[in-house]
Amino acid sequence: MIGISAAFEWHWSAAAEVLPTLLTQFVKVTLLVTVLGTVIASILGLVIAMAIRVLPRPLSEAVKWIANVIRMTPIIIQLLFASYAFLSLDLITIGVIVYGIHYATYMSEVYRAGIDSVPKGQWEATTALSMSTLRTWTAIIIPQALRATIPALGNYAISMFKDTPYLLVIGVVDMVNAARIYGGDTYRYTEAFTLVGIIFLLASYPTSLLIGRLEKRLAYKT
Amino acid sequence: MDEKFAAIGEAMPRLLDGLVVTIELTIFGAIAAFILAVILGLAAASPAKGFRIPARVVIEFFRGTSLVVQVFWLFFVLPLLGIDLHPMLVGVMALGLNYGAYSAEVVRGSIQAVPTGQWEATTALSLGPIQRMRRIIFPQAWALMIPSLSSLLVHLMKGTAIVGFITLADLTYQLEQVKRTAGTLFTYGVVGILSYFVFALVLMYFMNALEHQAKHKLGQGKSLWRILSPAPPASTPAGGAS
Amino acid sequence: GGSTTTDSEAGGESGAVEAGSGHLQELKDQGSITVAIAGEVPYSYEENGKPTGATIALAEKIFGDMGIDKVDSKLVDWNSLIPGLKAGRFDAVSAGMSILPERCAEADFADPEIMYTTAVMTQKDNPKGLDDLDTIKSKMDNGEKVKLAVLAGGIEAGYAKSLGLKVQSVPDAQTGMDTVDNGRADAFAMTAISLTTMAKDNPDANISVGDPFVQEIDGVKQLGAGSTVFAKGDDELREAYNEGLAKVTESEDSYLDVVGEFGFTAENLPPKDMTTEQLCEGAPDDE
Amino acid sequence: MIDFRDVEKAFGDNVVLHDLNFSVQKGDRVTLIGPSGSGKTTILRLVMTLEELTGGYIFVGGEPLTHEERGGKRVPVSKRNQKRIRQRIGMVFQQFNLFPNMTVVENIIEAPVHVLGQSKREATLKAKELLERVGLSDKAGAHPTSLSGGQQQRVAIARALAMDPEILLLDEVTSALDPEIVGDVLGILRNIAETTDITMLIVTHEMQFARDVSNRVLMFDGGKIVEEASPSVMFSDPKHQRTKDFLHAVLGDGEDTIGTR
Amino acid sequence: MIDFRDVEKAFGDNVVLHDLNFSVQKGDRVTLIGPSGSGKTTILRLVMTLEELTGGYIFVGGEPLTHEERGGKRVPVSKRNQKRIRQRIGMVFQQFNLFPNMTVVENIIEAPVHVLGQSKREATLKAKELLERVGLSDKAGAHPTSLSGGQQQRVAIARALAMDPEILLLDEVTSALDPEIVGDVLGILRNIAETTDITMLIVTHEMQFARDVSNRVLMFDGGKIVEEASPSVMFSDPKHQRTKDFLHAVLGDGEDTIGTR
Ligand SMILES: Nc1ncnc2c1ncn2[C@@H]1O[C@H](COP(=O)(O)OP(=O)(O)OP(=O)(O)O)[C@@H](O)[C@H]1O
Ligand SMILES: Nc1ncnc2c1ncn2[C@@H]1O[C@H](COP(=O)(O)OP(=O)(O)OP(=O)(O)O)[C@@H](O)[C@H]1O
Ligand SMILES: [Mg+2]
Ligand SMILES: [Mg+2]
Repeated sequence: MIGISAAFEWHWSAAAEVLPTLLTQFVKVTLLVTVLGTVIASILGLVIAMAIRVLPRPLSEAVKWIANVIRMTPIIIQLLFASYAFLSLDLITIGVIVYGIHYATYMSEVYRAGIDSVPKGQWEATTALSMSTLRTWTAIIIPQALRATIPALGNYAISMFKDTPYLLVIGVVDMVNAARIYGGDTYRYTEAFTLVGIIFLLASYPTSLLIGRLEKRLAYKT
Repeated sequence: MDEKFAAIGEAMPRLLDGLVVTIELTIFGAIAAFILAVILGLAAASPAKGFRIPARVVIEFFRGTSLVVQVFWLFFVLPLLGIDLHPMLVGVMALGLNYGAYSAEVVRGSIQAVPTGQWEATTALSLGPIQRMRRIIFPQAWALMIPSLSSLLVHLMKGTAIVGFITLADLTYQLEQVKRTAGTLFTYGVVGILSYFVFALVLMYFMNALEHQAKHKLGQGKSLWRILSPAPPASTPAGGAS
Repeated sequence: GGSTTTDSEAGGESGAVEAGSGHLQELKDQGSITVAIAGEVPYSYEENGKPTGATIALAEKIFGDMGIDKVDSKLVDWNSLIPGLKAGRFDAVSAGMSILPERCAEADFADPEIMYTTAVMTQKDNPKGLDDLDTIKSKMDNGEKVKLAVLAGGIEAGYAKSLGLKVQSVPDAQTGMDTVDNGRADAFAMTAISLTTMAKDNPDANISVGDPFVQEIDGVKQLGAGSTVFAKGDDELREAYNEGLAKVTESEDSYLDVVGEFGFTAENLPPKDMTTEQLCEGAPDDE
Repeated sequence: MIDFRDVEKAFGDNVVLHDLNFSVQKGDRVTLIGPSGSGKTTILRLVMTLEELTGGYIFVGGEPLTHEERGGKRVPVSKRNQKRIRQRIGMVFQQFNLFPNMTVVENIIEAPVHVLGQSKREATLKAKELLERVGLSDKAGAHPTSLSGGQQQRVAIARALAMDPEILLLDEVTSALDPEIVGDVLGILRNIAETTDITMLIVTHEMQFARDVSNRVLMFDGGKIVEEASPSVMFSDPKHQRTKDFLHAVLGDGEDTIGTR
Repeated sequence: MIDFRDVEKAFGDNVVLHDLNFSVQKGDRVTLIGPSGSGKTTILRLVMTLEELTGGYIFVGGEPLTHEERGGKRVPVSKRNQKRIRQRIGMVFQQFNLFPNMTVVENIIEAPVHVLGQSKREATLKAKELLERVGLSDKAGAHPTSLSGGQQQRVAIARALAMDPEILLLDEVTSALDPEIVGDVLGILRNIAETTDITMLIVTHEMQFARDVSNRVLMFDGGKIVEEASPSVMFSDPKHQRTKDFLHAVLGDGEDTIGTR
C-alpha cells in the first residue's frame, strides 16, 4: 500500500561506520567464546566419553543421561539458566562455560565413536604388554581415537562459531547482534549483515584449512 | 516450592500456547527441511552437472551461514526488498533452509550408499530413472538416512528457541514471561529443560519408530507393531549429534 | 495480534467530512487500523490477547474519533517496527518511539505525544548512591566498581556510549530489572516511565527507581519525545492524527484522562512549543 | 542374435578387451571360461549396458545396442533405442541384487508392471507360475532377506525371466552360494535351458554345468578369445596350451574327469 | 611354570573348556593342535588374562594368576598380584596388533619404559638389538602401517621379547601372512626357541614347525585334551582316532609326510 523504500542499497559510508564495531565484537565475543568454548568442549567431551566407558554402571548411566539432557535442549535455555544460577560469574565466562559444556556433549559422541573405532586388538595388546590403564588411554587409545574424530570436532568448532549470536539472551552482544543493533538504529541492515557474512566466511575458511592440516598431521604415515 | 508449582499451574495456558508454537515450528520446519533436503539431495546425487552444481551451491550457502543469521536476514532484510513474511513463516523458512541444507547432505550420502548392485539390477530390469529412484533406491536410502535425520530433527527443535528473537511467542518466550512469578532457576532449569527434553524424547522415539518401520520394510528386524505390542524394547534415545 | 473496539459516536460524522481520500478513507471503510507494537509496558503491549497501554489508548481515542473504531495490533520486534512499516505490514507504529533524525529519514512522525525522561533503577534504597548517569560516570572515573546495565540498542546505550561508560547489555527490560535485582548490575538506566511501571508491578523485587532526569551530553540536554509513526507520504492520515492528538494534548486533564491510568503524569506531556521538525533536525533546544 | 564387432573396452588406460569379434546365434547357449581378470564379466556387463563401450559395436538382433556407424563415424544411438533393445535382455547377478524393500512377488512383477505396462493381476499370475518353476511357490510374500542364498538366487532367476527376455546373461550365479545349494540352482537353469529357446551367455566355473547346458564354449585370456569349441571337444581335447593349463588348474589332474568343482 | 587346575571357561551358557588339567614345565615348548573351535586360542587368552576364568585355577611359577583357594573358597587374587605375574608373560597375536600411532622402535620400548621403568636409552639399545635379531634393523623409525605383514609380525615378536618374558604365547602367528613370508617368521621363532629358554605355548597349523620346535604336543577337541605326546610320536603314530582324523585332514594323505602346509 505504500511505496517500498530504496533502503536495500549499499552505502560505503555505513559499511565503514559499522566495521570497527563488528570487528571489536567479533574479537571480544565471537572469537573468544568460540576458542575457549572449543577448548573446554574438546577436553570435557573426552572426559564424558571416557567416563561413560570407564565408570561403573549406575554412574555411567547417570553421566549419559545428563549429557543427553544437555544435548537435547536449547542452548538458549541453558544460557538463561546459568546466568541466573551463577551470579558471581561474569556473563562472558558463563557464555564460555555453557558453550563449552553444550558442545562437550556433542563432542563426547564423536569421541565415543572414535574410541569404539579403535580395534579390540589394540586393547588386548596393551594388556599383553601389562600397560597401565592411564598409559593405555593416553598413549594408545586416545591418539588413535583422535585421528578419526578431528574432522567432526572441527565441524563442531565451526558451528559453535556460528551459534554465538544466542549469547544475546544473556545480554552479551556478539558480532551478529552488534550488526542487528546498528541496523535497528540506522536502518542500514544491508551493509551490517553483509559484512557479518564476509567476516564469518573469512574466519571459517582458515579454520577449515587448519583442521584439514591437523587431520593430515595426525594421519599415520604410510 | 509449592508456590512455584502454583505459579506454573497458573501460567499453564500460556506455557501450553508457547509449546504449541514450538511444536508447530518444529513440525512445519521439519517438513520444509525434509522437502528441501530431498530435492537438494537428489540433485546433489545426480550425475548431471546442471543439477549437481546448483544444489551444491545452495547446500554450502545455507550450511555455511548460521541459522541465526538466516533468521535475521529473512526477518529484517527481506522486508526491505518488499517481501513481507509472517514471523511464523520466517521461522519455518529459516529452519527449513538451514536444516534442509544439512539434511540434503544426509540424503545425498544415503542415496550414494545404496549398493551398486541395486542400481545395476534396475538397469538390468530396464527401470527408468524416476522409477528407479522412487521405487528402489530411495526406499532403501530412507532406512539409511533416518538416524542422521533424527539427530538433525532434535537440533531443529532446539533451533526453534531462536524465534523469540523475532517476536514469536514460543515456549522460550513464554518461559521468560513466567520466570518472575515462578522463579528464574525453577522456570528455566526445571520447567524449560524438562519440557524441551521430553519433546526431544518424543521426537527421538518417533524417529526410532520410523527407523524400525523402514528397516522392517527392508526385511530387517521385527515390525513396529510387534515391537510395541508386548513390551517396548530398551532403546537408548541418545542420538548422535549431526 | 488482538483487537479492541472503542465506542465512538463521532464516527459517522467525521467519516462523511473526509470522504473520498486514499489510505485514510480505506481505513475508515474497513473500520479498523493495524498498528505495530513492541510489547513494552506501559506504552503498548498485549494483555489477555488484547492490545493495551498508553499509546494504544491514544490511538483508540484519536482514531476512534475519526471513525476508525477498531485498533488491531501486531506484536513486532523493536528493530523491525520501522522496516515493517516501510514494507506496509501495518498502518502505523504505536510504540512510543523516540523522534530521532535517522528515524525521520525513514518514516514520518506525528507530533510529540510523550516526553521521555531517563531514570536509574538500583537495588532497594540505592545503596551505592547512583542517582543518574553523571554520578555513575564520576564514580566509575574514581575507580569505583559500578556496573551499569542498558537495553541493547536502546537510547540510554547511546548516552552511555557518548559518556564513555562501560555497560552491560540486556536484551529486554525485564532482564534489566532482574540484573539489578540479583546484583549482576548495580544500576539499570532506561526511560523513567518504564522503570516506575515495572517497579510498581514487582513490589517484591529488591529494586527502587530514582528520580527522572534529562541527560546532558556535551552540554546539550537530550530532550526526548516519542510519537506515533506513519509511512512516508501517508500525510493525510498523519495530519488527521495530529488534529486529534492536539485535542488530547490540549490540557493536562485531557491528556491524563487518556494515559493517566498507565502511570503517566503531567511530566510526560510534551511542551506546546516542541515540534517534530525540531526533533528531526537533531538539534534539541538547549536551555 | 548378439554380434560383437571390433569391441574394445578400457577402464582408464587399462584396455581390458581388445578387438573382440564374435557372434551368438539365436538359441545359442554360450559359456565363457577363462582365468580371473580375463574380461568375462566385462563382456556380460557391456551387453547389459552396465559399462560404457569404449570402441567398436555390439548388435542385438541386428540393431546397434549403444553405438552405430553413420557416415563413417561412430555415433551413440538414441537413449530410447537403447532402452528398447535392453528390454529384450535379462541378467542374473552373482550377488542376486534382489530389492530388499519389496517382497518376492513384488520383486518379480516390478518390471513387467512398470516397464512393460502389464496389469498387476496378469503380472502376479505369471510371477506365481515362475515361482512354481523355481520351486518357491510358498515364498511369494516373503522378504528376500528372510531367504537363503540359494532361494534368493532362484527368485533372481524368476525375476529376470518375468520380462520374457530373448537373451539371458548369467554371471557366476552360483559362486556366492553354499556348495550344497549350488546343485539346485544349476538344476533350475538346466531346466530352463531345456524347455525354452532363450539365448544364454554364461560365465561359470562349474565345468560340469557348462558341459551339460552349453553348445559353445569360449575360452578367454587377457581379453581375447584363445579358443572356441563345443563343450565336448573343449573339455576332452583342448587345442591351445593356455586352455589346457586353465582346465588342468580348474579340473585337477584327471584329464577327463569333470567334477562339480 | 604354568599349571592348569580344573580350569573351566564358559561364554555365557556355552562351556568351551571343561575341567582342564595340565602343566607346562619351565623351558617347555608346548604346541596346541586341534580342530577349529576346540578352545586353543581360549587357553592362551586365559593365560594372558584377556578372558575371565570362570572356574578352576591357573598357576604361573607356582603363584595363582587370577584366583586362589582360601579357606576352601575360590577368591580372586589382587589386581596388583595379577599385574605382577602378567608381566612375566608375553604374547604375539595373529593380527600383530602393533600400535599404529607409534614408530617401530616406540612400539618396542613402550612397555619396557613405562611398565618396567627402564630408561629410554637402555630400552632403545635393547630394541635395536631385537630388531637386528628379527632382521629389521633398518625399520626402527618406520611406521607399522608402512611395513608388510611379515615385517609387522617380526616387530610384534620383538615387542613381546623386549619385556624379557619367561613365557611366550603364540597364537597362529603366521596365519594372517602371505605364504611366502611364513617361512621367515617361523625361522625367527625357531631361532628364538634354540637360543633362549623361554617357555612357549604355541597354537599353530604349521605342523612342520610344531615338530621342529616343540617338545610336547597337545591335541584338543571340544575343549578337552584328547592326546598328548612328543611331536615325533604324535605325528608318526597318533593313538587316538580323533587325532588320526585331524592329522589326516591337515597333512593330507601321506601318513608320514609333513609339508609346510
Ligand atoms: N570398474 C572397473 N574399473 C577398473 N577396472 C576394472 C573394472 N571392472 C573390471 N576391471 C578390470 O577389467 C579386467 C577384467 O575384469 P572382469 O571382471 O571382466 O574379469 P573376469 O574374467 O570376470 O574375472 P573373474 O573370473 O575374477 O570374475 C580386470 O583386469 C579388472 O581389473
Ligand atoms: N568372545 C567369545 N564369545 C563367545 N564365544 C566365544 C568367544 N570366543 C570364543 N568363543 C567360542 O569358544 C570356542 C573355542 O574358541 P577358540 O577361539 O578358543 O577356538 P580355537 O581352537 O582357537 O579355534 P580356531 O582354530 O578356529 O582359532 C568356540 O566355540 C568359539 O565359538
Ligand atoms: Mg567376473
Ligand atoms: Mg584360534
